[in-house]
Amino acid sequence: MTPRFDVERFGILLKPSPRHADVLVVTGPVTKQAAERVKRVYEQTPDPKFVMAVGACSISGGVFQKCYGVLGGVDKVIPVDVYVPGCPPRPDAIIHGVVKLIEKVTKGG
Amino acid sequence: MTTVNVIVGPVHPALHEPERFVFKVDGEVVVDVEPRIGYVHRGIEKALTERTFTQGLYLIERICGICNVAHTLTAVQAIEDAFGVEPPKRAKYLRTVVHELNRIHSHLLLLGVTCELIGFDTLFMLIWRDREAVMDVIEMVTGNRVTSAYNIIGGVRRNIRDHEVSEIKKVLGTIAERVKEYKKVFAEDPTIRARLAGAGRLSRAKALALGAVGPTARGSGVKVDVRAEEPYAAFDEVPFNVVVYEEEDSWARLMVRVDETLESIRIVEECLNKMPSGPVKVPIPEVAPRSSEGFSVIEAPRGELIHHVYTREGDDKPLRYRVRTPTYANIPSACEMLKGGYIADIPVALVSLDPCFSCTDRVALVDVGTGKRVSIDLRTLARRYKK
Amino acid sequence: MAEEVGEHVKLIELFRKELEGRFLGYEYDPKKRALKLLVERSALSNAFELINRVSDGEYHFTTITGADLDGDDIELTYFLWLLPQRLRVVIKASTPKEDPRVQSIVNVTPAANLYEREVYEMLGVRFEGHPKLEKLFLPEDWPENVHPLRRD
Amino acid sequence: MTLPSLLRKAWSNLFKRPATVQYPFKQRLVPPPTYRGRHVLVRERCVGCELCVKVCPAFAITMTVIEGRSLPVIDLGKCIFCYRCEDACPRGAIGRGKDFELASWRREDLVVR
Repeated sequence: MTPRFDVERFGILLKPSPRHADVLVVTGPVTKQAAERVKRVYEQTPDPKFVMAVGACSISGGVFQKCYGVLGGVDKVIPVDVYVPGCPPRPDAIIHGVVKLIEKVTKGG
Repeated sequence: MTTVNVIVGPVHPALHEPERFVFKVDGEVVVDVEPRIGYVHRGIEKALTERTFTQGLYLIERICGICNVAHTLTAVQAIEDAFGVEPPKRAKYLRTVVHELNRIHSHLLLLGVTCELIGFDTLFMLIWRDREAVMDVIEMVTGNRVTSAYNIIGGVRRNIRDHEVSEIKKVLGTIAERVKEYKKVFAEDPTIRARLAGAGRLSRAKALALGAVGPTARGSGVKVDVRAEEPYAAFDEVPFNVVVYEEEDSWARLMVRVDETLESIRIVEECLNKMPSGPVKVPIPEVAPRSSEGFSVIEAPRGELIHHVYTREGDDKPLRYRVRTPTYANIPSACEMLKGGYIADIPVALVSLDPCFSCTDRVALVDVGTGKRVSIDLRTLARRYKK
Repeated sequence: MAEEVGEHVKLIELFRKELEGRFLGYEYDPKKRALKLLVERSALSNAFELINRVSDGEYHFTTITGADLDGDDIELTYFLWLLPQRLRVVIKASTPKEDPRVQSIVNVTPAANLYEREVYEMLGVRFEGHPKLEKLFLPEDWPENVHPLRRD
Repeated sequence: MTLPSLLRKAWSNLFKRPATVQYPFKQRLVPPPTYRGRHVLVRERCVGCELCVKVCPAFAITMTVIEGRSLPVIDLGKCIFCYRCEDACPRGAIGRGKDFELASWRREDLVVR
């Protein structure tokens, strides 16, 4: 996708709609306004589906914990398969997360 | 005349960020624009008054991932203003270096995104390749690629070492060469000119009246650059040129950024050459030493950024913290420049603003509606995290 | 430097002459080249007309900060940059919390539109004469008359 | 750009090293020494002063009783890797680490203790 760090090498492609996707990547904290929509998008994604939470914000809310608009981590709304900590994670850390996810998929997670 | 409402956003491939615009169109021509922002609003200003000054700094840093250095720099300057402390000179130079490195990477990012948007993928890849080198330098100096956590109240966190100085100079030397090459492409390539010239017009008078900032204003011939007008950090001692283009369109705004990247590279080199010796931080009090207010205005990559803070004596939290980000100031101009244009020009005109709506809503590295669509998420991922 | 110093003095003189009793004081910081002017809330739009006149329309409107401090007032701070004078102007006015109303300056300074909306939303200050004083950031289902940045 | 110069560029690029990093299977990336990665806690040095808990902007550090002593535990899911805790620690019990490969299947694994 970008010149230096490329996950298309693993056969991962961007899709314009959750209906065409297998993996959802959540990168930000879930706001109260967005929670319902996240759930809806998750339901729209066909099975089997996997969720990656990238960054401290999506795992727990990170620095945004205790802000009035923020619900917290995404795992309060939908199940998460792989957590990638960091704020923000290095691109290679995200790739490491992708590899972890592939491991999980091949093992039948 | 019958008009049709076209709603773009909050999740739209051309926006990359969750905002909504309602366009009233007549045929292909946009007649009126109504913005609705706030999809990622989460009350940072309120949260800041509930955290100590140092804790708040890390929240401020995450208002915007791309221009995080600009935000912390403004914050520490505003708080120093309120506290009445003066950072050491070397710290000011180091702040300038990191601030300008941040600007270089931000401008390269936007130039790349624009190229991708107009279908010029080769140039996108080339520019982003060079951007990686800048990110590496930032990581070397500060300890992280994106959120650098470098500026603190009273100075900077880390000193710079000699081998780092020579590394920065080496990297910037190659990048300067390449950017000069890209400048030729941007200036002469017929596809770029055909797509960008004339799109998203914003006249000088309108830019002034609507309070446009940064490259948006300078692309319309308004000569405002906080670095030159109200020198902060080390800008009073480092000479540089304010880039102004008179064409008033998307192309001019892009060219401003290309030229500014070159200027920034020069500023960094100048700073490194002139770097005074001495300490990089001074001790600061934990609690506010006086009831006061302070403000700081700086030129962030996207334009004028202002932080305004009220303190109360003996309190370790700010009484009120106000942030006005550049994109927020540019929204009225954005609406203006879209009026009278074609629907097809909307993405080009919007991207030429380098919109950063997270900033506007005062939130952090947030992606499009938090996982709404994979495509956009991965793109945001690419844009935001792969830096 | 001599004529630069003159600029802020000229502006202060003008304010004093035109606004008379509604001009409450000033403060000048030569290091930041920032001039702070205190005016009555009823004089706000006159103040901006004056600014418009001295700068010939060549000024950049930065922002409005609304702050609910501990007292009974909400303090409004208007930041401006005058291009010809190269001067940072900070205009301050305050309005009582009980009756937070000030004149809108949108007709003089269109750039203030969004900022006035934001201050209205966050602090509940009514800007009289604003063309469209509506919500900007908060969700549509946010209750009326609840303003997140108010202390109470 | 003219066609000849384009062709020359394309030709010379054929022999250059690709920009893409073959992480993680063929190439390992080593972050610079200044990188802020997973913390290294030195239990022997900790005196349990809780300064790190107070300064943490992300509320990621909690004091937990381990082997009869109250020791800091960092939740990496909350941590924003600012290393404020390292600065604050008077005894140097929190150290820098370069490890960035922290991804995990389970939330509970994301702790440094």
